[in-house]
Amino acid sequence: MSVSTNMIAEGELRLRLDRFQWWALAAGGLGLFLSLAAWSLWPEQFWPSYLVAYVFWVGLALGCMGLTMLHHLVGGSWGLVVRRPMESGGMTLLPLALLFVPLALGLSQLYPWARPEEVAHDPQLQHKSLYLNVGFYLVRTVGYFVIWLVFASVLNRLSSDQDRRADHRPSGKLQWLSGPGLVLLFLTGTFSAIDWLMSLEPHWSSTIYGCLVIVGEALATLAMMIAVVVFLSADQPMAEATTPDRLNDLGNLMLTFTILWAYMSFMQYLIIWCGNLPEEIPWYLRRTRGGWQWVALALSLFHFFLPFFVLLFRESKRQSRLIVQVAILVLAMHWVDLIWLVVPASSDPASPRIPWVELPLSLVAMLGIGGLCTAFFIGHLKGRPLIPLNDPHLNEVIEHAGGLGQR
Amino acid sequence: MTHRDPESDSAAEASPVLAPGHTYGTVTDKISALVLVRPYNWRWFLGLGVGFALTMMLLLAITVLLVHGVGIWGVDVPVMWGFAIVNFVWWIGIGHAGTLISAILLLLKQDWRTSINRFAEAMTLFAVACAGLFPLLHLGRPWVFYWLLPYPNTMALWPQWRSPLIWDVFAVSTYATVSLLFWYVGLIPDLATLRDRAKNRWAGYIYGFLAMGWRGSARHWHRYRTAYLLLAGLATPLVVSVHSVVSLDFTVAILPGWHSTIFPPYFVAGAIFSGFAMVVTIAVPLRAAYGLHDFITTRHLENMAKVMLATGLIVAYGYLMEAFTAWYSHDPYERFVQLANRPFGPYAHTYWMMLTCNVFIPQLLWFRSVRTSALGLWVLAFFVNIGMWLERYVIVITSLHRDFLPSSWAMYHGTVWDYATYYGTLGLFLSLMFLFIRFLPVISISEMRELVHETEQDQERRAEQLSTEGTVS
Amino acid sequence: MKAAPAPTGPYGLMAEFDRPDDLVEATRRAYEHGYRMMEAYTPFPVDGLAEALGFRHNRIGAVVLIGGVAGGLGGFFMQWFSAVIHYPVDIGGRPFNSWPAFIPITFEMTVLFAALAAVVGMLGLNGLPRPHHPVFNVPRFALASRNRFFLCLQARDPLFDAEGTFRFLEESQPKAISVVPF
Amino acid sequence: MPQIFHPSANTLSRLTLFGMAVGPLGLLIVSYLLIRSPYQTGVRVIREQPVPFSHEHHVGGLGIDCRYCHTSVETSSFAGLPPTHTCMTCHSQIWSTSPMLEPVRTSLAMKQPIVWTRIHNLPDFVYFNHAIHIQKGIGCVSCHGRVDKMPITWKEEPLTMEWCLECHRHPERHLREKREVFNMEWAPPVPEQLEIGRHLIEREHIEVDRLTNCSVCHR
Repeated sequence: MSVSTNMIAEGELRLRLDRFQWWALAAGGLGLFLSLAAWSLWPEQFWPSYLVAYVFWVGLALGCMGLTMLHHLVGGSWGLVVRRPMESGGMTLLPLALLFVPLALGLSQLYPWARPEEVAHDPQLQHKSLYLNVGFYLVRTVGYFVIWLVFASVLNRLSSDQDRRADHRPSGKLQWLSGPGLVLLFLTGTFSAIDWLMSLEPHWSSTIYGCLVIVGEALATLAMMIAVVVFLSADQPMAEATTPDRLNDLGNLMLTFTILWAYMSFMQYLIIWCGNLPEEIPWYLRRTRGGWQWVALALSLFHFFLPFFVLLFRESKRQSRLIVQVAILVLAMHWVDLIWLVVPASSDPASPRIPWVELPLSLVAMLGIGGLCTAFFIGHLKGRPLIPLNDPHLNEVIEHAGGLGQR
Repeated sequence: MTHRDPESDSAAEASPVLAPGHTYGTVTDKISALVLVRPYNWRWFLGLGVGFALTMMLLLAITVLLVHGVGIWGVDVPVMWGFAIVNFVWWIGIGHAGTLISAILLLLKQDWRTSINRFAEAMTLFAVACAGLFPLLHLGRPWVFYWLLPYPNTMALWPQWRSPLIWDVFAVSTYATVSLLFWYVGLIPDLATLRDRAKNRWAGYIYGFLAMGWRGSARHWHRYRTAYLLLAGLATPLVVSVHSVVSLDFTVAILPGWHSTIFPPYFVAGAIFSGFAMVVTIAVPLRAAYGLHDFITTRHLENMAKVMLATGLIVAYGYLMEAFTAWYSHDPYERFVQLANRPFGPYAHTYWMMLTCNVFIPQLLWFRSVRTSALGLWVLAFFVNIGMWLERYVIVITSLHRDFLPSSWAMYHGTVWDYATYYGTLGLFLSLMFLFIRFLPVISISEMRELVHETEQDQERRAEQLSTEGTVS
Repeated sequence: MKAAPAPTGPYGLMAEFDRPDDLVEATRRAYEHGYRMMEAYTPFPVDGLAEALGFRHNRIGAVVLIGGVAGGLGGFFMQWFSAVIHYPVDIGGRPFNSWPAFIPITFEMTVLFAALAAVVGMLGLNGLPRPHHPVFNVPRFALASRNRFFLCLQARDPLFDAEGTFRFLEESQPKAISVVPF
Repeated sequence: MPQIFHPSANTLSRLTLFGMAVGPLGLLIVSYLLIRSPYQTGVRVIREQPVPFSHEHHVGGLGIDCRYCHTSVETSSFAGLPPTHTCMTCHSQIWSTSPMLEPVRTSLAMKQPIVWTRIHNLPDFVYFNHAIHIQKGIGCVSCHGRVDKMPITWKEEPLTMEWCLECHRHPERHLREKREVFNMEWAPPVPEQLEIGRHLIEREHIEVDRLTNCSVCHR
């Protein structure tokens, strides 16, 4: 692999990126416009859809940050090709922070604890109002974004610094920062999952919930990064950097997180199923009846079994076409997973139904937020070398790549 | 070749996984000499003697137990799970590091595993053996232990598959079997080395018998490597499943403080945490006593310290989530256990000691100077060992001694026999460890040779690259 | 298996090398020359050596897969049969087919049988245990588990003839060549 | 130290491994067979009694009804062993000097019941009730075998839990009309037994599902 070029997207790749960015921007604009229309027409059905799409894209941004810091800590050749896309992915938190503003308007539509008339009749919610109230919720959310944005920009700035320097001081700082950063990210990720998702059903709680959401986000991020890397590697300069070994490494990571996701999901289910307590089991009753059981089955088949069996085999991780198909499947199923987590929340556990009307709404919101984020992501990615040029581990990684395939 | 790379300022370069200057021959000779040449010395006898004496105490405690029943222990309503379960979970947890180090690090291609995997695996086996004793003894009638297994009996009865205690039987016995297989398969080439180098006729027979006629054929190595890698791939999820199942013993019960969904991952992390602490506890004196500084380098210590830091933080996250969710859920029972009884109840001192050992002290591992100091790390690992025992004590006792019915609240204390059994298993563990050190290679010889080979290749490649870069510029 | 040749002749010729690369090179040469009945012996797994011998696919993966599938299906069937068919007992109102509760043991049985299949398969396909083997008759072969690398061309190969093969081996410049007696 | 083993070691080591794999399996099979053999269950094992009482003679030969001696079998959990007086209703008249019956006469004189060696003995944790079995139509033969053909009484069935459950799971295979319960010779017309059994289950309100509940026998 040659490191002689400056690795900035040029030529054919640049053209493709420009085109994609334009389409994404157009899709985002259209999606947001339609979302606005949907909101005015069906406000109650719209907010859960918007929340699903919003958490999907925030999750990807957080996953990018987390995996970047993980790579700074443990190294490994897998991170080399995805570091820059991940850094840019972290920066999409900037538009996402703005996109939270409409959500803040719809809190009372989403959360039972934000509806004073409901709280008045519910002693449980009155007890919990110390934590679950609109003001504190917004303060916490602002706090998460401040922390995330500070970390995202520091990660980017130091990484860009490194490109221009011969010594490894920025890399050292990055490594130093990543330990505490990861701890902080894990905590804020957990609490944002509790605030945004778990409190949709304020009577229910599960200690693994934060972990479960974070693992799902990391898995989706890996899938997205595989798709991005394969997209980029169709042209120079990334074509040379993306070897089957790299895809293999990323595929292995995706396999690991697929297993972790299935493990945590199943453990939560098993414990609550065995316990069968009235304050816990309704959460699953809502999600395993009235059509939702088929969604749950689809999740276990296509969020776990199918990717698991495909990724189990070495050869399938080394073919870019196949692994991209798996990655897109995982991304789609992550979206279905979020729908499964969010949408049934407001239903009656005795007779939940799949509200099919929300499906197009959800697609519209996905398009709007996703288009905007993607456009921002590409814009950020275009301006920088696609590979961290002066990373101290770069040489090591290149050397290692030769030996990897033989094991 | 002693060519120094100009880029070699990263930590990985500064402390290699193998001290320079070793060849295939020297690693083979040095490690096999530990078994074949080194004469018995007083230190070894002293260690074995202490272990043996404690093992005798264990046998005494077990005999008394068999004669009198579990009444000699401190268990009684409402705390019917006392030391036996605490010790079981503690030992099983320790038993996690060995197979995990071997398997996961092999899959992750971490070459620093090579010099610690063998004795870590042995540690796993011995720890699982100690762990297995406790539930069996706790049965009350240990001699009918086979009732736990599904077999065609005249009562036409089957185990209760919905009970996590039966899951435990399968998980622990599978884990013991797979760990043994993994360990033994790893040992085969080394047993062949010992067979070929044995001076003593009987040693030759015994090692030769165990080596099964291994002759290092290329085709054999090919299948061997695949099988070993697949075993590692199987062992990794197995390790995770075993402690998850152990955690389900608690979570499936609907007791406050037990019925918590974070338990499986947090128990697994805790197990790795305590397991690595035990590896450090053994590795540091071992390398001092046998001069293994070349093989167990500072890099190993630092890496183990990093794993301990990471898993310790996950454990702390588990404590935090339990406490927060208790507060958040507003469940009065959960709140009482998590926010009143544990931190401020009659066992508060245990709880705070646990937090000190498991959460506060391990934060020192953020400092590189602590991570690279053998003595400092050893002391810290000791605290973790204690802390993880206390964690299980807190979980088991504080949830039981104040359950839903205040009229049956009571205190629990271990009796002399509880302590005798616990220290007895420590002795059993110690004895087995000392016997292992004496009779089997503590470091994988064949993998060490492979490491020498890879190191040489790396150096050659680096030298080549350097020379070509030189000509370009 | 063909019947062993007359016990009077040698088992084969064995060349000894210092470096793994030399052994791989010599093996490749022998294979290209047409030798098939041969085996290389090393103190640790050497990359590319089995391939140089013309050995590419081992069947361990398939064996393990079969073992795992058998263990998993068997494990679930055992629980399902005993809890649903043979002695259904109502415990705490849970369904007879409590499949979530059956998963842990199903998983353990999958791993157990796959692991047993891996070890038994590895030993079986390798023809182990075999404590006695003609190659051990060469005294220097003890170094095969230390720091030497051996290539043994067997007498049952049609191309084998004591002198010609000896000369052929010499061309690879081994450290030593020894006759392997039966 | 090469070649330390004789060629026979190859066979030996393989046999050892084979033994390690097959040995436990063999042990399992042996114990399975042993535990169901008369050695463990006592089926058809002759036990010495103080008086060699022959059911063959009394039931088969003389045609005495079961209930003549086992008086409480229809109403109580315990079938009842006859007091010495019952024996004496006849044996004060016939065989009154037979040395074989000496223990019976002693028992009467000393007012001490005869101590029989028990043949059918269930563990204390099993609750068994004769009455319900008789009332619902389980023939004596089903559990005790052809007592009318036993010169000295033996156990015909193993009385293991497995054996009990076989009938509790499928009572239709063994039920008979109440009038035939004490009939030693009644054998079901083979193809119709299941039909008869199902009919009786319905008529007698036997809830088969609950017959295998733990608390039916373990109270």
